Amino acid sequence: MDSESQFGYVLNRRDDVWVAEYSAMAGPCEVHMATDRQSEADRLASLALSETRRIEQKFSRYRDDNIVHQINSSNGEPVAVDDETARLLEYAKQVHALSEGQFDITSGVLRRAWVFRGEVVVPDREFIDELLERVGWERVTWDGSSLTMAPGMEIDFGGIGKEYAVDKVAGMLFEQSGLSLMVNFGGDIRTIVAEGSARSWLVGIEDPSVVKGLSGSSAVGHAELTNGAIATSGDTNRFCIVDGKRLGHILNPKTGWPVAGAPRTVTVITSTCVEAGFLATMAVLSGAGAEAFLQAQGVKYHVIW
Amino acid sequence: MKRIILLMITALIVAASLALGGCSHVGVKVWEHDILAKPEMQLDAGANDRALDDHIYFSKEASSGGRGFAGGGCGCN
Amino acid sequence: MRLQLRKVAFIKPAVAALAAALLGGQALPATGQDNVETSLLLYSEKDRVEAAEGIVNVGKMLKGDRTLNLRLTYDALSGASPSGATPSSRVQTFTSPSGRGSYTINPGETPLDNTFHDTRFAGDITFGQPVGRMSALSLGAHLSSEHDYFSAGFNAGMTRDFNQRNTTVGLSGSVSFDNINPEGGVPTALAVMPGVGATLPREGSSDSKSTFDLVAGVSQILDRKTIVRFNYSFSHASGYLTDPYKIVSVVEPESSADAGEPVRYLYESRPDSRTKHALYGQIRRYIAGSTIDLSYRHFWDDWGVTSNTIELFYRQKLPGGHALQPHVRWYHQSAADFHRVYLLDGAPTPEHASADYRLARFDGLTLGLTYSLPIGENMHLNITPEFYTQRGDSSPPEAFGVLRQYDLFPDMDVIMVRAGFSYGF
Amino acid sequence: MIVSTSRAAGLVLLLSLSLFVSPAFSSDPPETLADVDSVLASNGELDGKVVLVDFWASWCVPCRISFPWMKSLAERYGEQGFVVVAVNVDKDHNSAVEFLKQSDPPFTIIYDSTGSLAEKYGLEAMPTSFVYGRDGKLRSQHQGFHGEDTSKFETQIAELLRKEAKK
Repeated sequence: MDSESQFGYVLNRRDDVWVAEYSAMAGPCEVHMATDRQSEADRLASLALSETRRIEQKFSRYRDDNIVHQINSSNGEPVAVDDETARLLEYAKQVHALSEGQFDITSGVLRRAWVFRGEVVVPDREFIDELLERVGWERVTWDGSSLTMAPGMEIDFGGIGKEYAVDKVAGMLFEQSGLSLMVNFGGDIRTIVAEGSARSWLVGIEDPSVVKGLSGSSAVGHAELTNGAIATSGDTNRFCIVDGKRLGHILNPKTGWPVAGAPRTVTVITSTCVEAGFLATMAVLSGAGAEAFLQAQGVKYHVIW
Repeated sequence: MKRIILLMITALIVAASLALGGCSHVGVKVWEHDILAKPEMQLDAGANDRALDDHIYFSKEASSGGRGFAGGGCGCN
Repeated sequence: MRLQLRKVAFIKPAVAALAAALLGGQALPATGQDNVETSLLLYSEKDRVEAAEGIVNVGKMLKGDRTLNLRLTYDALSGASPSGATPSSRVQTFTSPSGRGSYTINPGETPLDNTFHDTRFAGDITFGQPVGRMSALSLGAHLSSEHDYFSAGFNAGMTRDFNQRNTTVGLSGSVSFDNINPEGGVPTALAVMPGVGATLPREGSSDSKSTFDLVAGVSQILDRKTIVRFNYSFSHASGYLTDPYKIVSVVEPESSADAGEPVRYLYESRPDSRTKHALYGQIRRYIAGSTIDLSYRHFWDDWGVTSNTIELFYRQKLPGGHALQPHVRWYHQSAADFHRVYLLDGAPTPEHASADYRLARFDGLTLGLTYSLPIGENMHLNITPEFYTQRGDSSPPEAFGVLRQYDLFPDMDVIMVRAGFSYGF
Repeated sequence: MIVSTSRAAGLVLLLSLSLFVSPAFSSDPPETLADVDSVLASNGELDGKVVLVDFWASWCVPCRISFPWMKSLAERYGEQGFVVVAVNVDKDHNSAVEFLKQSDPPFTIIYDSTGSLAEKYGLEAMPTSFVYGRDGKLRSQHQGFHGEDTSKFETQIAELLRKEAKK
């Protein structure tokens, strides 16, 4: 682990690609690069690491030195934001409208009322109702460059940030190198294939028997991607049991409750990780209608109930 | 000599005015720039060579100037 | 479980678009809008100046169709240049410009100042910006530096397309501020050149000039294969316009036994302002794979110089992307009003006088041939041997006495080779 | 000196003349896809689709730059009913074919070497593209290709696909 401590990442040769591994965004991160040159892989790995760390530090809700903290502690005062944050907030606003309020970056405070460790819990309905007073993008004033929120409200890029980082890192590395590459942050994946290259990326998928709509995928258990992305919403290990029913950790911002009858996880394959992540979350929020939702979108997907 | 020069200039101005007057057969449509878009039809083609020339003539002759900006090209937007 | 009462929204295209907007769109591939061009020139005048000049030009397309162009020029020259003095039947001794040395010229030879050497470094930068769909603005600056000369300037220009982009009208202006620091100081106009070691007649150590230039023009597409352009350019310079290294011989009058022999030498003197005009017309036409380009320039100024230049290029395409381009340029200029081959001893000294051959009446002819070849994807190489000659009046009517025996405008023959490399990416 | 003054005056006059020349060629582009349809003899293949009619030429650099982007649009939105009809206006058919060989886009190509379709659309710039909604009506036109506008353009196409999704 010498090289890890020195550079922050480990570089290994796997088949015909270099793979950089590091820990960030609360999990393992991998960057696969189709090059023979270790020096190039090294350069790209350090770029990837610094960009990942930059995004993590900027948009993490666990820090007290970033824009998210500034907004969340603004106490009703307007906060002017930089271009990148503005683009994310604009995106959040648009997907909030598109999801008819089901996808809401102000819903993070609701998590205080819930514990998802597989335990039987008795939710505190009064506390949830109290928290709901502090949730809702419609209560936010956003003019495209500054944001004003009622005291007690919080934003959280949890449902966007990691996917954004995956696409951003992949895009940046490709711009820098023109190489075919794959970025995988704990199962959220973006693949790029250089123009003229015949390469495709094989991505293993859990529980292949349920993979639907993977055209020509005779290689069981794998999805073959050229330019594409995979994102998963839900977590088989994060649930609680209420009245004997298993509830996953995705909360409906309108009720403050986990979505009933939702799949444990939804994996979506489409062109960007941001898009895949949002569609996967929307599928979980659709509860029992998850598959109907995904079929209507015409995307490739994988659901674990 | 002066008279010839004046005659030439008059001819040039008349030609230019005709061209600018919007005679319908002068000029081409934007989708007909295939030849005008060729590198060798760019009026500023070989700018380095012309700059070298101009520098020599500037330092060896009493005249300078004349060439200006270019036009034409692919008509692309 | 599939039964849904609510209609399921089809949101994927919108999500894809939002994601694309968030991620800043698709990275677009490079497509030859950026370029690098380098040129090298080797220049050799027979028995006189030798020079080498290199240019690197980088053009870059920026966001929003803005353009940036950077050009760096370096040149070095050395050798001998005619000082302006007339030949004599005796050995002539001249004080070098610094006043610290001297050089001698053998009888009958054209006096050349062989202390001539210099290096120049110049850079210019131009920024272009579209204004609406039909216009473009450009702004630029330049710097140029030699050991005895410094120039800095700015320029701005505007072009506008009309007539479905068949007509382009342009106007550009530039100002330049120059400072000259001649070796040994700025000579007093028409003062006598002293002997070695004597105090030089000096106005000061440096002087300056400023120049204002304006070009107005129009280019017009005539048909699918023909484009013409016309420009009018105006230039006004004021300040120190004299060449501090040039001198004029004062010779014995015709009545003297030594008629035409030099008595002394004066530092030359030119007016402190000059206004130049030029009209330029050019036509380029494509003929079955070849290109023909004909241009004409008429130039006149208030120093009495009038010149006409005709230039013809013919580019013949060869198989495989190769091309041959022969080139002819013919030039003729009249002499400046104050051009004198010599001044007469005893006659009143005029206000301005210069014996600089470049202000004399002469013809110039250039013949060149460019061969260009592709050497890779978007890469071109070209090489141009060129011959340039100046022919003036070797025995002008004002020659008398001993001057009649000598060549008062020796032919200047120059061999040049230019090599250029261009790469678009 | 008088001579020079009059020469300069003549030129100034000429320049000012040119400022008043108006673009006499412009005309309104067709409101429907009828012209494109008739060239394609498409038997209703474009019905109910969002159609991008793009005029391009192999000699036009911005056109060439736009191809990878249009290709990716066609690939990503094809399933939702998005179609690109690329109208080539090269006079030299071979140059177009040569470029298409390298780029190989999944578009319908119309070769309009005589410019008759371009004339009907009254093009004023290269490239120019026209977007038709699923009802076959002209929704917008875009002149030139500017990298920074692509996401706006794409959003618009996606909106048309979504808002008018097949009932």
